Amino acid sequence: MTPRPLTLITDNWYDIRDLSNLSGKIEELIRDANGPHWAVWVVSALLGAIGIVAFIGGVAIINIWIERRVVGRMQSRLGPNRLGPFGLLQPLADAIKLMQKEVLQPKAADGLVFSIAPIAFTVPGIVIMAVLPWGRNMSLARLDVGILFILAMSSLGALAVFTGGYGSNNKYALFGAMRVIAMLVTYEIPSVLALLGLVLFSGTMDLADMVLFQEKFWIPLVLVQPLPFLIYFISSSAELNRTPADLAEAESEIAGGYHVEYSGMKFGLFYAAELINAVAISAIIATVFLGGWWFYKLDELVPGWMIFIGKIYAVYFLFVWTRGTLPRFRIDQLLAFAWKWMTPMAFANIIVVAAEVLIWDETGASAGLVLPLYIAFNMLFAGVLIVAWVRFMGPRFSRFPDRLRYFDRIDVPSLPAMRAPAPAAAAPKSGSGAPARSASEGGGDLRGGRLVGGPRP
Amino acid sequence: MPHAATVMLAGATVAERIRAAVPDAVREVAPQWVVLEPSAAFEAMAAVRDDELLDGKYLVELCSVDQITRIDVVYHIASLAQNHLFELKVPADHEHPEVPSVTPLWVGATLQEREVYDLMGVRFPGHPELTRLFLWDSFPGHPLRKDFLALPGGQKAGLSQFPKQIVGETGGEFRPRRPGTGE
Amino acid sequence: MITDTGIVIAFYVIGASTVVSALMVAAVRNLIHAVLFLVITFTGVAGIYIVLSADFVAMAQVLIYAGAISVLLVFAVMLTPTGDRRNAETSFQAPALVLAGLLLAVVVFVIYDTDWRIASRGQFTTTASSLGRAFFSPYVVPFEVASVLLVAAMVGAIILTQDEDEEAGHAA
Amino acid sequence: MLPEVLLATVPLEHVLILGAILFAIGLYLALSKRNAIGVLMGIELMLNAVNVTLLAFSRYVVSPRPLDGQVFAIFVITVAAGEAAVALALAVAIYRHRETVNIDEIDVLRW
Amino acid sequence: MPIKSEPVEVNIGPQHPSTHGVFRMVAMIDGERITDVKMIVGYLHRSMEKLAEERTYTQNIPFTDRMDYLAAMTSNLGYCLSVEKLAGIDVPERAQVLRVIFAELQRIASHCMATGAFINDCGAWQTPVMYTFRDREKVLDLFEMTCGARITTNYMRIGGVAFDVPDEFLPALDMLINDDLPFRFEEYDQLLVGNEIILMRARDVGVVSPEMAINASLSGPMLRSAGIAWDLRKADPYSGYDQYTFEIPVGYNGDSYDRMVIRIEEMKQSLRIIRQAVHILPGGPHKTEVPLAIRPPAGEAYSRVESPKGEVGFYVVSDGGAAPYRWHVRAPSLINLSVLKEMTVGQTIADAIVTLGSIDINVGEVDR
Repeated sequence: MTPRPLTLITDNWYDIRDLSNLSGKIEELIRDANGPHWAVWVVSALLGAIGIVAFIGGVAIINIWIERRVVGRMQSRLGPNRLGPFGLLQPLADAIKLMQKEVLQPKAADGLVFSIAPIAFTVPGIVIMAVLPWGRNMSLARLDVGILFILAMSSLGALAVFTGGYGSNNKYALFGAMRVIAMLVTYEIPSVLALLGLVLFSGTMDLADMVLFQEKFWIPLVLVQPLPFLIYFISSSAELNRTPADLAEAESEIAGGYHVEYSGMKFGLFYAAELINAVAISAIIATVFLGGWWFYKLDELVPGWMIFIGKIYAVYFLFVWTRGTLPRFRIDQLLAFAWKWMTPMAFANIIVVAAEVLIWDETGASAGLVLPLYIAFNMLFAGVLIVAWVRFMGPRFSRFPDRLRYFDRIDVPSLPAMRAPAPAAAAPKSGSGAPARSASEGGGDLRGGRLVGGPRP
Repeated sequence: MPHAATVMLAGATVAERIRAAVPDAVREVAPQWVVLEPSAAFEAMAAVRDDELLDGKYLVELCSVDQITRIDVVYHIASLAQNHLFELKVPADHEHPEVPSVTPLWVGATLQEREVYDLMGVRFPGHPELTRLFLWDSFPGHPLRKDFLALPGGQKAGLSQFPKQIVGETGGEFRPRRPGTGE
Repeated sequence: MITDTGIVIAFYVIGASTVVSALMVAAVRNLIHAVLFLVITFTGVAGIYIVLSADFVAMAQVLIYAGAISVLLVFAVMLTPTGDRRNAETSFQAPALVLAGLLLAVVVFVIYDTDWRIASRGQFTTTASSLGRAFFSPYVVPFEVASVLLVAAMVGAIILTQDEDEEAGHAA
Repeated sequence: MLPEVLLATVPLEHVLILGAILFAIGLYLALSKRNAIGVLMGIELMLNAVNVTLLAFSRYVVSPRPLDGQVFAIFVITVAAGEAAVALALAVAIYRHRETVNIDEIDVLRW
Repeated sequence: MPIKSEPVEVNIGPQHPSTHGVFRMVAMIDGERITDVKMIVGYLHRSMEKLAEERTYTQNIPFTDRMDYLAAMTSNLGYCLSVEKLAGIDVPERAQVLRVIFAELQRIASHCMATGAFINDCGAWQTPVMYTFRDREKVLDLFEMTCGARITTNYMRIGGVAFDVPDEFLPALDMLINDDLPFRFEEYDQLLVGNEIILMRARDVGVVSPEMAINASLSGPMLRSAGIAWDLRKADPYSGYDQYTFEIPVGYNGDSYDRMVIRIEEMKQSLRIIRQAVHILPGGPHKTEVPLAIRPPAGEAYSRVESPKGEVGFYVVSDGGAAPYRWHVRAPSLINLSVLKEMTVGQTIADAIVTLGSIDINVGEVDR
């Protein structure tokens, strides 16, 4: 490990900048007490797991508060500020409310599947956290196939959503589940290709190595690869069911989507899972695009994992920002957007990145010369592609001039008298399609001087 | 050229245009409106709509007035191009009012005719789906009629004083009981 | 140095759970439950790959089988009539059982009969890059042929499931 | 990834037996299920069993290029994915023409 | 033989987050497409026309607030104009100008509500509604300052207006229409009119052809979006509208997007009118003395006003008594719904919700 010149606190166990020292110290203790070989593994795994679960627990609560406050501020209102200072106890109140609510299960629902769905939906979000590098050598599992592991886990989410929709035996829920699966599977392809571009450029799939790559070349990958950042951000916001793609629980259309039948803590778990997945995805973006714990030597002074959490919440703010402002896509527009724009852009991007890496390796040029050149080219390339898409492939509204016409007096064009759609001229007295509301249906009448029965079809 | 302000056409001019198209359609001409024969009402309406002078392509409004002896269905028709407005009335019998539906001529009339049927009880043969618009089907009677729930002495009934009604005896159509007339 | 009991325990636990969930796929009555148990089997098999230290293949397995093929199966079950969703057996059940048993017996005998030349291999870690290099050194041609096969499969699947009107649309 | 000397503890035979069991279950599924999708599930299971044995050999047996087993396993996975797509498309197409997906009733070759 | 998907009946409303009030739409859908739409109204029916026959002319004014409760002022104005026409009462100059000011302020408030709710139906998480309601609050504060009520204002009387404006009204109005609202409407233009997602969601959704618009007697933004330049303030100038110069925004192809942009433009035109009105506000009485139980001569009158929803008409028949013999209201929201079926059949549910939002109905007016 390279020696770090600017170390204020020497490398012993209470150096909080890198908690691996702590676990290293504990391993030493076990070896001194010559415990069994596997005990070291178990202890370090437990330490990492406890760290992650604590982070997840804290995040699930804090994010509810952050999201409601930030979206509130965007809508020029205050957001929760009644419970506790600045409304900090509001998420706690929500959690308690959800816990004491009765968990209903529809009678004909598929019990086993119905209760497994929220758990299966939460697992990917938590498991992804294990692979992320929180500090220089502080990552629970330094998998050699880190990014592939992330993709595999996030692809499990689609199935969990289906089990939720199918299990609750409700027409709307199944409707929502089918929509969401179509969307998730469609948006998996652009996100895989976008990350492939990054793997190509940094030459490794291990996330910790990627951060070291960015530290070595002293540049966050978002500058070098702007297009994959855009593609991954949009496709992950679709995968997380967040506006502008929150088709699943589009209240104005089908009410509630796949978690319409859930109540009590099961719904709470679905809600928390959404937040945890959002944090997991923003953690991935922070690691891969913004250079996780590294920030131009800042990680000497400030603990690496604090920088990392700062970056996570920077990306998370982006998600909340889009949620607060953008209206929702329609399902077919969303899928067309994925197939017609995102996937071809991702393919084009991979080709360009491959060419760049090839040039870099063949010429063996120094990074100082090559990287700025690549940054400029990639930015230009992204801009050209976007403009080209908007001009040619995007929804064409050219035939409707946007500005309105203004008249200072009435002007009605003389139009031919329109033949209304001729209903059956000699329709029988009670109208052709006599609806089911015939008088014989009975119902409200003037019994006992009280008007009985409200308006009914 | 459209008039500066909407002109209310006089009954005479409208009547003269209608007689030109459908001779025996006009029953009576008043300064502000024209009363049509119910039998020839539909042809007169069609003529009014397609006449180049009257150009009644825009049905402003359709409602009904209960004149005790008869029920008038009032049509306000306008021409947006020439910015003028005129009024036609079609009288109908008070007990079994029936006026031909104008939905084949104006689509806008569908909901308004259903409202008139619902509140006044005027039947409109030719209407695609003549059912009640606001009230539920088994609501007895049509509230806007003057004789609806009339109490002794002809004083109009407030909605809260409902006389007792024996279910089943009068079948679906609830006939308000008039004490003293025995039925 | 005593070997890693952790890994050995892991192997037997994951192996047992995989076999049990595979049996459940056959035994459970509802087809959707069968698909879900199949997904559990796939992830179990991925666990075994990790124990055999084939990380890349394990991740590929989870991504492709548990992520994509299971969704494919679920869609297929949803599209077909609900009447057929009972996980019923055909009349050929008993002979199938006997056949499978016989085959199992033969294979087990073969396993114990031949003497495998076990390589006394110590550290065996495959990195994605070494696997990638192995892919391209002798197996470049199969790699390209596999991609052609995938494209053919995709086109075939789309054409097979086209509605009449869509076909008419294209034909016109 | 995990330091392990597996040799002495989990003999190759156990892994192969696991593969064989999975293969037998897959075969039973493929042969006995009434629903076409049940049969496809059986086939997928058999392919997985083959993969397990391949990786076991690549991990244990002496060979000049030990990674070939994994390469071959990945080829099997890609082929299985393609095959699953086409097979399910077939199942849906059959359903559309014959109103059923039961193997018993689809035994007439003429459409 | 395509994959059979049996049509599903979906109830949208009456307790649906995006219908505006208790309005119920039963849609038969096949997959995503709507095959048939049936409208069920009447949940808010108070039979005002029957009640009005038992109250004096002045007692009927509060009914008009509660019909279109988002545009109370314009309904008041319509009813007072028809009674004044029937009884031949002339209205002092100051009252006429005040009536124009308050009618236009009410138009701004109603259009704010309509635009916010429409974008909310497109799926934005209540953000635009918060902004448009903030601006609407400022207008309602002015109402509260003059007539004590924010929504059911009951401000206009037969022969003029109920109260004269307090002293602090004009400076507050001046500050609102010159320093505050113009910049807000610029914000709407930048945020909403150019927004690509709204363009994609609202373009070509709920299209009405000019012939169908006239034949179905639509009015207001529905008619103007179809390309017909018809506004009662220009066609039949009432209450002194002919002295003001303003323009009517007209759309091109009658889709939901045009209607939204027209409403935003109309708000700007209303600002122009209010500025001119404040400029020429004369002194003098705010009301002619009219007996409380006025008995107009026997006869009938029909007068109409351009309300934010369309043409509100009052057909009043009097038999010389203290109460109107027949009191009929032309409700633009109800008549604008007659094309709902033609607009939504064949589209998806999401589009049907957007179309309903763009028609901007007010169930109080539909059911009366």
